[in-house]
Amino acid sequence: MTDKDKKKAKKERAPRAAAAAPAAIARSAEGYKNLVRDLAELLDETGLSEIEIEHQGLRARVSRAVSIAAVERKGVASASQTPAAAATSSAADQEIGDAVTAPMVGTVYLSPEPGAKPFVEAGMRVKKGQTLLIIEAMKTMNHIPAPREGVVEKILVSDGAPVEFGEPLLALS
Amino acid sequence: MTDKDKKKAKKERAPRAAAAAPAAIARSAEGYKNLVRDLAELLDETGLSEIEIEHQGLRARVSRAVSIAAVERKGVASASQTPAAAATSSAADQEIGDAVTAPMVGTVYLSPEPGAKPFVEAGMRVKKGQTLLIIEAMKTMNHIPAPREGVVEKILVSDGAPVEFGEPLLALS
Amino acid sequence: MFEKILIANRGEIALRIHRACKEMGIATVAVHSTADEEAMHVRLADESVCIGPPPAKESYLNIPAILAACEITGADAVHPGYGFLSENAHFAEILGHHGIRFIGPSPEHIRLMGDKIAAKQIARKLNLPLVPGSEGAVKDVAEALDFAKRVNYPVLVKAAAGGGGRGMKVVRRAPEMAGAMSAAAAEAKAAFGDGTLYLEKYLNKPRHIEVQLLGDPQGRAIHLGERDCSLQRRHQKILEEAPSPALNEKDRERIGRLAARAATKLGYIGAGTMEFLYTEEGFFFIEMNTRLQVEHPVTEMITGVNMVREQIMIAAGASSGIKQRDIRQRGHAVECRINAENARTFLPSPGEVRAFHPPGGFGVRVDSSVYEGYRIPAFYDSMIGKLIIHGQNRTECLMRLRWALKEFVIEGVDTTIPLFQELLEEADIINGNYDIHWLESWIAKRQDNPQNGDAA
Amino acid sequence: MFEKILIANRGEIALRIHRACKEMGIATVAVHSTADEEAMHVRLADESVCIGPPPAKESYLNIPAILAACEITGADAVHPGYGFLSENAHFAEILGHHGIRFIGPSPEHIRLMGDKIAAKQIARKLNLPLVPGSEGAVKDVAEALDFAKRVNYPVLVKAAAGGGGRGMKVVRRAPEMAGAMSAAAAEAKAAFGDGTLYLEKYLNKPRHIEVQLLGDPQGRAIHLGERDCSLQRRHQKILEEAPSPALNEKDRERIGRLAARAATKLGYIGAGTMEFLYTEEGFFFIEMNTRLQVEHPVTEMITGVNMVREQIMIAAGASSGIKQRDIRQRGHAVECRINAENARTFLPSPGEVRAFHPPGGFGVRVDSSVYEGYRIPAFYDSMIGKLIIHGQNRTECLMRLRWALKEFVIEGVDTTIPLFQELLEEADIINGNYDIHWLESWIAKRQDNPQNGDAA
Repeated sequence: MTDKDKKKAKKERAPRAAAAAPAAIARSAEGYKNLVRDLAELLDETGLSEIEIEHQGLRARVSRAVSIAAVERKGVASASQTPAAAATSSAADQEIGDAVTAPMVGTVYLSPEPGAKPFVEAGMRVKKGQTLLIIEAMKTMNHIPAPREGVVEKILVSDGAPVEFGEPLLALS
Repeated sequence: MTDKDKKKAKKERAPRAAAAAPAAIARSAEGYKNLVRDLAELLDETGLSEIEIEHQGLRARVSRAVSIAAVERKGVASASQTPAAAATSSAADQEIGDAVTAPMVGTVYLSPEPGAKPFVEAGMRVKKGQTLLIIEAMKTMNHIPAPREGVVEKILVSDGAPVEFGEPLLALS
Repeated sequence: MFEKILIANRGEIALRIHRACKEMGIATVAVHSTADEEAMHVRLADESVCIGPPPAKESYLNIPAILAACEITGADAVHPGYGFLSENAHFAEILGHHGIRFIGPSPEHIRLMGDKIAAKQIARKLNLPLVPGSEGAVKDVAEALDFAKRVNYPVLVKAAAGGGGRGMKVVRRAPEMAGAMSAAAAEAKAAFGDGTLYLEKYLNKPRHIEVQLLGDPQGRAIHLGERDCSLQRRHQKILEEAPSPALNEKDRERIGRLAARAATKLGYIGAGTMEFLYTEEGFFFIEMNTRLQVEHPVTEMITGVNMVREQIMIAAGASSGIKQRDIRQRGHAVECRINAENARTFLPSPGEVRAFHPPGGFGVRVDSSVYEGYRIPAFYDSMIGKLIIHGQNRTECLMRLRWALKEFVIEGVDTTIPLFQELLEEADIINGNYDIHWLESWIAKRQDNPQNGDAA
Repeated sequence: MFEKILIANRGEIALRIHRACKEMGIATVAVHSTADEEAMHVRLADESVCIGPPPAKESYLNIPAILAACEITGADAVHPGYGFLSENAHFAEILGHHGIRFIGPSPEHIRLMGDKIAAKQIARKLNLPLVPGSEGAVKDVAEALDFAKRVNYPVLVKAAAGGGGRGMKVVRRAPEMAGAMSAAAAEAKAAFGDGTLYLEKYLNKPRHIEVQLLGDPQGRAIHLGERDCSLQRRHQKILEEAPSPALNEKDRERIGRLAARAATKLGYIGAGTMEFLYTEEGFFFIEMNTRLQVEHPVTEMITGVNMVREQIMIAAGASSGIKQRDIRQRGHAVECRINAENARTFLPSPGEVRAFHPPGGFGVRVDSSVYEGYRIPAFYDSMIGKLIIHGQNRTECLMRLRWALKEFVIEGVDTTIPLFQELLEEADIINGNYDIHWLESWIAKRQDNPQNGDAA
């Protein structure tokens, strides 16, 4: 979903960009790559065409010839009003370490029936194969099992929310 | 004329890219190559057009020209067949240090009348205001005067050739 | 037929002419200023010649340079497009002297219609309706009342020496006449030292309706229906449509036939447009344009007739072969002029086009010479393209226009696209209920109330 | 009318449907695989739902996923486009069970026409001309000669158990019959263990002519003229045009009326196409497609009818209101399928589109979902757009096509644009003188003679 990704990208950008203290970066072999990626994101965020940073012996400059995907921006504007998108954006906003994603399109139910206790809650340890939640599609209740043993870190969807294929459902640590 | 500029632009690009191989980098034989490869990949990944990194005496800059002018290439193909273009391309190919350019569209004549001696020849010293050649437009013979004193380095157009506005006629040193 | 046509223009119309030539197997020469070296039509033309520096008077209006370009390229005809030299009788004449065909009407017709007073006299002779006016000065209130009675109120009292609205009064009923006249005379006397007055019928909320004409080499003219160009800002048309939402079939037929008959009597050869003001009381001739109009595509879309091709055919002396009975209108068309201007302030916005993605699909036509990476020069007018939409009817046309505007991407410069998006939200536009003053008063209202437009 | 339509397709047709919906004030839902997240119609649609991974059978052919997407978005109708689920009777049926309208004909009609043998039986009942064949096996040479005499030579001797051309012989004159039959029988016996033969009329150089039909909710069908789709490579249409350069007015009228009458008898509701082979001896029904065709725009261009709108109207039970007498053809239209393929090797060329500049102007329509920066996925078919040209006549149309192809810029991937440029140099194409075998034999000749094509 375009808007979702878009939002994700934007949200991610801020903290990462803030963390872009150049000195720390050069330490690791991969350091400059992350720096460049951060700067690239900053370019997007700020609309600049070039950024140059120099700090404690490290200097980096990135620039971008101008944007192509203008259609994108227009598309995003309209797509951002979609109900499906709205319903799922809260989940999408955060970084998912190890998320269980929706294997199908449908409506999520967190408990076996209305008013019942949810299948799982944050902090709960689950076994492999244990039902995490239900996705209803075509009047069929599909039990979504835990792919492995672990602890539920966070539930990323709300009861009754529509989900699309590949959407993060919950984080399992 | 489009193709002319294009050629010039291309010529410039090559040396710049070559100069971007920072001699100081070579800590290990393959080291900077890998760095450049990594940066090239980062360019792709991030969509940047240029990255410059300097760290502990090592500086690297990579850039990639974007493919803007698609129309251009097509246009060039047709434009290069034009008589006017063909007539002037030999002159246009070289850098003109201090050229006298055509102040009008028309047909060039190097001598006052057919068979007569040319007004000027390469190596000849001319005075300011002295006729260099004639441009015929609308059945009128327009004498083109030397803008200043100098020596004719080279005549850049041939007798009877069509010229457009701004086209280099001869080089004056 | 011509072998090679020199296009003495720039921008979208130069490209439009180039394309028409290519369809007819005719070679093209683009002439251009140094500012237009990278223009699309220059790139696409078979040959191109730089004719001068950026200022139009040294390039696109430079007759000797254009003639010289004809000479060195061997072009046998010149298409002047619109603007620049398109209504320059002198240019048409000189070309003729050099044996080069001017693609347009005769110099005589250009000259005649270029003189607005002579044009009105001719129009009267041709039985075209004019805004009724008193024959010369009015002596007294009685004469004025007489005139007003004849042409119906409201009437306009105008200073013979006047200008700029001074010495001008609208009289809506007979009792106002005496007061208005003495006030106007006093004003005129003070401003111009001359209190002479004359009267004209006052047109309350006129629409701008123009009729597209084509006169064949035998001097038989046909009409291709009307265009409604009432949406104007500072006398610049912004959006044009055909057919006019204000005319019924009878009026449409009547004004078309009237204009075509007048053009035939005139012996007019080539494409031309008669412009009228239209109110409930009828049509009133304003002027005749002796060239292709910017808005010709709306006529092309509903009639299927290729206007530029017809111009070229006629200039070559070939009969276009189209008869009045062949002209059948299909559907509705709207043209939006896409200007590189801020949609709210109308400040020009030259510069590099950083992204360009025109809409496509059924009923969508984009005439534009812009491409990604193109730099819009600051030397010329700000129109960078036209979005022309065709639909089976006016509603489909406007609905289609709405998504086409939304899909149209131009980045790097401001454009008037948001203006059209705003306009399409207005009930008056949707209902076709506008006159020549509508747009300016809407803009004035919008400026007083800036937050209204922010959504667009 | 529907409130919200789910578009169960991708690429240019998804965009085409989206645009038609927007014109009708209908909200759109784009469903897409993970490979199409960046697709233009996904960006433009009011809502979008990712329904699965890239392989079509897990996404665009995934009926449960599409149904679930309808449920979560509340779409009240599904437009299937062409390909994918567009001729899947089961899908149409399931949608019906869920109270969602399938924009297409009834499941029964889809099923009937999907079974090629049943379709031919129905066609025979509907008096549609079929390729004449012997009723079952032929016993002996005498019977075969009898058949051939009845249908005219040449005839085709075919093995009843056959396939792949084995046991198949063309008989052009009576004296060849006995020899051909014994040879074919021997071959068939050797290959399939069964020497049974049957006969069919052999069509020498047939053209592919198809008739566009629209059946209204009351079951009255009209035809919108024919399309000539003879230019094919491996049974894939490459270029289509309307009207066919091979038909005269009488034949055109006849086949159109025949097809429309058959569709009416069938009670067919929605858009459909009857495909025929055409030779000098007449039309021969092949099959009926119960969906929108890729090449529907050529019909739209000459008739002015918005096919997708009509489909939606009919599916909603609204009468489109178009009568046969309203259908008037204007001019000529050609469609070129722009595939991301090498124009010589036809190898697919997925990847990033680095420049995209479609041609514009009068008579030019581009239906494409591509934009600069878009990545063409490798999972689906290679068609990335269609260039549709309309002209006052076939000559103008082809001349216009020529410059439009030249102005069309797509960089980063190979496209078939150069193929069309080459084709437009061929006298047979210019003259409309081609049949369904022409393109393949031209390609074969070109490959034998590679330097010929290098200029293109």
